[in-house]
Amino acid sequence: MFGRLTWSAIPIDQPIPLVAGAVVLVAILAVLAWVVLAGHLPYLWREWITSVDHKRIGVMYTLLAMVMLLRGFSDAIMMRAQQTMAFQSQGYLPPEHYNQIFSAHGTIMIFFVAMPFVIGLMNLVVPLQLGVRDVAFPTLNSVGFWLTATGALLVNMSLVIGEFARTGWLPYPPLSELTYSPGVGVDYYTWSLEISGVGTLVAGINLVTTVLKLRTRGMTYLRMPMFCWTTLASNLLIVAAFPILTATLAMLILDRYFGFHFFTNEAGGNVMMFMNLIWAWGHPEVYILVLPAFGIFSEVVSTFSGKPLFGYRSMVLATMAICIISFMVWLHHFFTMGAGPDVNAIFGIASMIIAVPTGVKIYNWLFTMYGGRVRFATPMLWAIGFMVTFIIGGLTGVLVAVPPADFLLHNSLFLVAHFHNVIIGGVLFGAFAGYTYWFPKAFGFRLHEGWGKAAFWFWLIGFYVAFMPLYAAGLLGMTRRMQHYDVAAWRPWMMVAGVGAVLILIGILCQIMQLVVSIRHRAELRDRTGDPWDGRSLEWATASPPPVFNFAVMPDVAGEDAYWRIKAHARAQDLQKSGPDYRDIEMPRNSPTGFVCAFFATIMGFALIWHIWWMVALGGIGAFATFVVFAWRDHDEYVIPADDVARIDRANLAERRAGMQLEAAAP
Amino acid sequence: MTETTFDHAHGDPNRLRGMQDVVAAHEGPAPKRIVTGYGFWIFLLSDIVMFSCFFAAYAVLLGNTAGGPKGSELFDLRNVAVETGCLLLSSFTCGMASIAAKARNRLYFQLAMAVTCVLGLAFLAIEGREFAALVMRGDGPSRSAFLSAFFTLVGCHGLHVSAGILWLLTMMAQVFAKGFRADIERRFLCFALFWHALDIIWVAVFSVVYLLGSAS
Amino acid sequence: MSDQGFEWHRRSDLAPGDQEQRGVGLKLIGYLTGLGLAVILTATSFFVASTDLVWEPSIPVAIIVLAIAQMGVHLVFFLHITTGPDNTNNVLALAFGLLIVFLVIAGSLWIMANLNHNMLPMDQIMRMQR
Amino acid sequence: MNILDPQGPIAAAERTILIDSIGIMLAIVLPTIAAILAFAFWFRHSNSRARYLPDWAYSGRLELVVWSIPALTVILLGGVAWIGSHQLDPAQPVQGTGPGITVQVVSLDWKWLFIYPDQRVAGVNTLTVPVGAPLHLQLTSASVMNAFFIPQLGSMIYTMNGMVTRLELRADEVGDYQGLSSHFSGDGFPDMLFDVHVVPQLQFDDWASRTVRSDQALNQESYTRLLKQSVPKDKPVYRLDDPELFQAISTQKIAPGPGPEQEPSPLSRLSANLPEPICEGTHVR
Ligand code: HEA
Ligand code: HEA
Ligand code: CUA
Ligand SMILES: [Cu+2]
Repeated sequence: MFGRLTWSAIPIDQPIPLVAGAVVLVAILAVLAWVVLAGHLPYLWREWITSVDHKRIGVMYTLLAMVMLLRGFSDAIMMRAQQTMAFQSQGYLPPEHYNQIFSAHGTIMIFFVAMPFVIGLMNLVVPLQLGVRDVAFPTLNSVGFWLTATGALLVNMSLVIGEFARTGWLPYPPLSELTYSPGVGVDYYTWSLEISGVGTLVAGINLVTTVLKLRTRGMTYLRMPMFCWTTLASNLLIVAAFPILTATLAMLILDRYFGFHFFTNEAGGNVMMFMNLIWAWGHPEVYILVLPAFGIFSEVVSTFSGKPLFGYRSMVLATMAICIISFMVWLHHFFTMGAGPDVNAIFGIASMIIAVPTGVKIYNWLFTMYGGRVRFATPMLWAIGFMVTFIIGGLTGVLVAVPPADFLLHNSLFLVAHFHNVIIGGVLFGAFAGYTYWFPKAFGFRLHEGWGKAAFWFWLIGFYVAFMPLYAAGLLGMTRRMQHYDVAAWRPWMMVAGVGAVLILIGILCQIMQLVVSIRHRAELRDRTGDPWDGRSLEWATASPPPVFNFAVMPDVAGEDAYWRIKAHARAQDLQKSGPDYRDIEMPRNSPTGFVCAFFATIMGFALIWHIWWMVALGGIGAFATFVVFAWRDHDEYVIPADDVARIDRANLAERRAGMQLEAAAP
Repeated sequence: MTETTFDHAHGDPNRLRGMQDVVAAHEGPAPKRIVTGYGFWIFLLSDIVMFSCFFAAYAVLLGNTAGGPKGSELFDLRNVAVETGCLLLSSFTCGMASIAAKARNRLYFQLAMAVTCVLGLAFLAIEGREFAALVMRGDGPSRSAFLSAFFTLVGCHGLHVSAGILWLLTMMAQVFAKGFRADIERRFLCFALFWHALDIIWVAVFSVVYLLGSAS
Repeated sequence: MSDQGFEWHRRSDLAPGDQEQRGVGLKLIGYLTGLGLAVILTATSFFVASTDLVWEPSIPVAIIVLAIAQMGVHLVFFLHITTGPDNTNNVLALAFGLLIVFLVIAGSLWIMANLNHNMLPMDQIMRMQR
Repeated sequence: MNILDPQGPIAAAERTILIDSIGIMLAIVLPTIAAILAFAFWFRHSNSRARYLPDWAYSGRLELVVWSIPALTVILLGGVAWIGSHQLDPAQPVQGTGPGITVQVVSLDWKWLFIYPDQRVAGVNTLTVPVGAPLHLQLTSASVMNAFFIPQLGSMIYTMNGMVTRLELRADEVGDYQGLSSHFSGDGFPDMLFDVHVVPQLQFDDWASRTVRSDQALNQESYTRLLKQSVPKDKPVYRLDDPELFQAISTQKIAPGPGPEQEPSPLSRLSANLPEPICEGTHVR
């Protein structure tokens, strides 16, 4: 009846996951109860859960990322604590548990923190920057989000029901084959990634189409803000790379469920092919994450330097070059597998070549600051912190791209330090910069600067204290994924790294405080102008938060830095006073399709993991029925009459003009 | 904000020389038909990338028969020729349905779609029979890595065809119930793209898997 | 974003799969040509594979060339992909997709061949040397 | 285990490449970092002495510089990578005293088996080698993937079932070193440490001839015990009965390791406070 699922799947004897799971469960129930009792459920359902508005979906993606960030961080701090303790002893985590933790940490951080964070920001901002009303496929957008959430839910379920994979964030066979991992852990991994992978693919298709086909009048390719370009590149990578992940995991699933022999030790399976295919996805994946961050920094650096981006065309070229070259380097993750020297050298050199366009970007940001008026608001601090930190991570990346050096450093803590250096210093700092920068646009009030700066400094210093020791430990020969160790020389470095993690924790607490304080003081932090940073692109040309339709009248664009020009123009001619010609606006209707799909996907995923076949069928039929019902509906749009548009827009304009005058009065 | 400011474009330092008309005149968001079709096109490309992994796996595992049968001992080219004929003709009839849809002719549309459906089902039937025969003989996918790759690649194409037929039936029902409305026409455009793309993938399948497989 | 007032000549691009406005007859001829070419190419492929008229070692090459030709025929006559300016985006996307397909397949085959060659168990190496 | 303290030519060359590469990159990375901080500081909003160039966004000459600096660095490094990859190809023989010795390495769950086919001896988790002699290593795995790594001798390499990777090393100083597995392989992974004894040739010969008379034999039976998942407490040595054992393992004539014994869920075994849960398997005596 319930397949492999029995009571023994609940880890009664393991206090840590059980308590953690219970706390999360109670928290969720409490929030749900509050929502229902306070009567917020209809509001949530109408305005968020069924929403197809790209801004709402963007916010939900980001929220998901932040919640998962806390989970990923608790894993991280447990690992750091274990490694400070487990010198010549077992520490407090047995290997079964430690191995689950680093696997879950990597998986969650990459798929459910970094990915949703950047996708959320792209969703929120790109249509605004392009001057349009929504993404290309609003309903699909919601489906994509909810499928991602399904994946995250499944991963977290493994905390209390069963176990998670103990095979690392990329489950190398044959360890991940049924023979060596008979439990449900790997199945949790594969199914949550297959499901959320579909969601990611949908988001990718959506954003590529949005950038290529939905730009406002006059927004030619070479006038798009840099963030739109990096969004395009990143999503092209998603569209091209995620199917590889899907196919590779499908092969692993076939091996595990139906006795196929793709990667088994038996019957001619070939484990090297897994590594080959998974990295053909995995390497582009890291650029999927970092390219949007590059875009965010381009916006931030130019805005806070009060100058256009230096070398815009070089930037575009560099972005597209990274997009293509990132598909030609994947072998650098397995130099030590024993390929011939020609192969190793060619892939090594190809990897280094990526340093050229990346370097160009760094120098262009540098020259953007040259001759500028640099304001050190929080987003700019993140940007400068990023530039310095990322260069160091890039340097070590290029170092491990030299095959003979990698023969010593592969799988060492040096490598772990490399990728945290680029991921935290690049992706996460970028996400935080974008979060602070666009927060007022999404919610209509700014984040508290003091707490933001405190968070920045704790993060920056904490990062160096936590990860520089790992470089040292790596040079001392320490490999990754060590549940315990006996080498005395490593110990001091582990202790220091532990302190670093605590500093980062303080940084995170500052961020949480920042959010709390900002919400409580939202009246003072209110952004009335819609343009709190003196921005340059179109998202600042509308109210904060923007109306559903974003722009009452779609803007015309006459060059780069569209809003900057409009502002310059408006100041000269006071153009904004002339009443525009308002028309009816057609907007997509909200739809529960995404949520319902994800509901059935969750059932199906769970049932597949536990081999509950009748439930699989139930989920499958439900999902199909949802599609048919969705396909059958007649009206997926509603019209906002011109009068309403005019009313809303005039109110917004009046408010914004008042805000601007206030600002002009108080310099 | 509404006045057209194209004249400013001439001062745009980033304008590419010699490409003024491409760069300076962007007309704004594309109409829905183009947006939908393009989005679906991107999806198809990603689907093809997925197939490329299965092809790569097949090529790599081709020799890993673990003592089991090789391709040349398994494949019946006559069968494959018939399958190919079915799919090719169905691509053609699908094209006929497109013409009928443009001409707003429901009868011909339904007729062409029905023929497409029958041809697709015939294809699936032949493939199903081939698979069943192999499994009966003990040469199922768990026999060897080579057979795993074979069943996965060909089976994945078969699954796509099955999904295509479900979609086809839905399209027929929708046109029957609602006629050629703009949104239904868009869906049909996507369906036609999908069906033709399956045929293209089949060309690769029969060439690489069957023809090359039985040659080696 | 609506379809109303959508005029074909005004846009500088087309949806993939769409043709410019043409009569039913012309379209029919297009599909028929495609079908004819595809049938010829398919038949040739099968023929090449199953006779020994063609020089043996060149058979795989011939089959692959024929397959590529046939995919081209499908793209042009069934999917109406052209090199016209109204198809730029469609062709660019296609080119990107094909580049990735090429990189994945060629890269994998190259890497795997190299690895397999370097890692044969001892006795297989000896068998090869014999 | 310090990789900056190499004890053989391979590790020494790799360390040199490592340090040189860092040097080359620092030469342009440090000025870049300095420039970032300097520009940010000098052009701060409150500095009225700094020039403000609100429209300065393009300079052909700078653009050229910006592309060529990293490009030149990469060309230099690329040369290093190309030559280094070829000279330090793990399968590339190293020179040394004498013809050298062949060691066949098998990674098991969770221990290392070293087979000396010519000396007809074998050992678990100890690798004894003569100083200065070329070491011809052939490596395979009896179950999941691992990576063989002696940090002070250089070049790690994967071990995989059904495949044989090759590694050529040399140890130049007598002494005791540590080796480990540097690719995660399951619960007992951190215990896959092994001792490396680099001894004078005479002492090696002596060790080999003593061991070959050992009353413990490595044969089908004792190998089957090794195949089971366990972490050995001690480091036994054997006389080798069957010199073809390695071939049999690497060509899968002997079935790979069986994996965990408990079916199907290892959860029953999970218990937070068990001191060393993984050491309960069979111990090699
Ligand atoms: C966002 C994520 C991200 C980014 C941006 C990068 C960027 C790079 N990475 Fe990294 N990498 C990872 C995430 C990332 N990586 C992860 C997660 C892993 C490990 C996965 C695992 O095993 O679990 C990994 C592993 C990894 C390996 C495998 C090592 C091993 O397993 O042994 C290699 C090897 O080549 C590598 C190389 C590079 C290179 C060359 C870059 C380059 O793009 C860096 C380019 C940037 C610069 C160089 C700095 C700026 C440039 C200048 C200032 C110009 C001048 C400088 C020079 C010319 C040097 N990375
Ligand atoms: C996006 C990717 C990402 C991120 C951000 C991190 C962040 C961190 N990681 Fe890790 N890590 C990986 C990806 C990532 N990691 C991967 C892929 C692996 C490999 C796994 C494997 O071996 O298979 C790994 C492995 C790994 C190890 C190696 C384990 C081992 O090999 O033995 C360690 C060890 O300490 C570690 C530590 C940390 C620490 C201390 C952080 C810290 O920086 C913690 C960061 C904390 C947060 C990110 C929380 C942030 C902020 C908030 C919650 C604020 C939210 C609120 C508001 C904004 C209002 N990580
Ligand atoms: Cu992996 Cu040989
Ligand atoms: Cu990489």
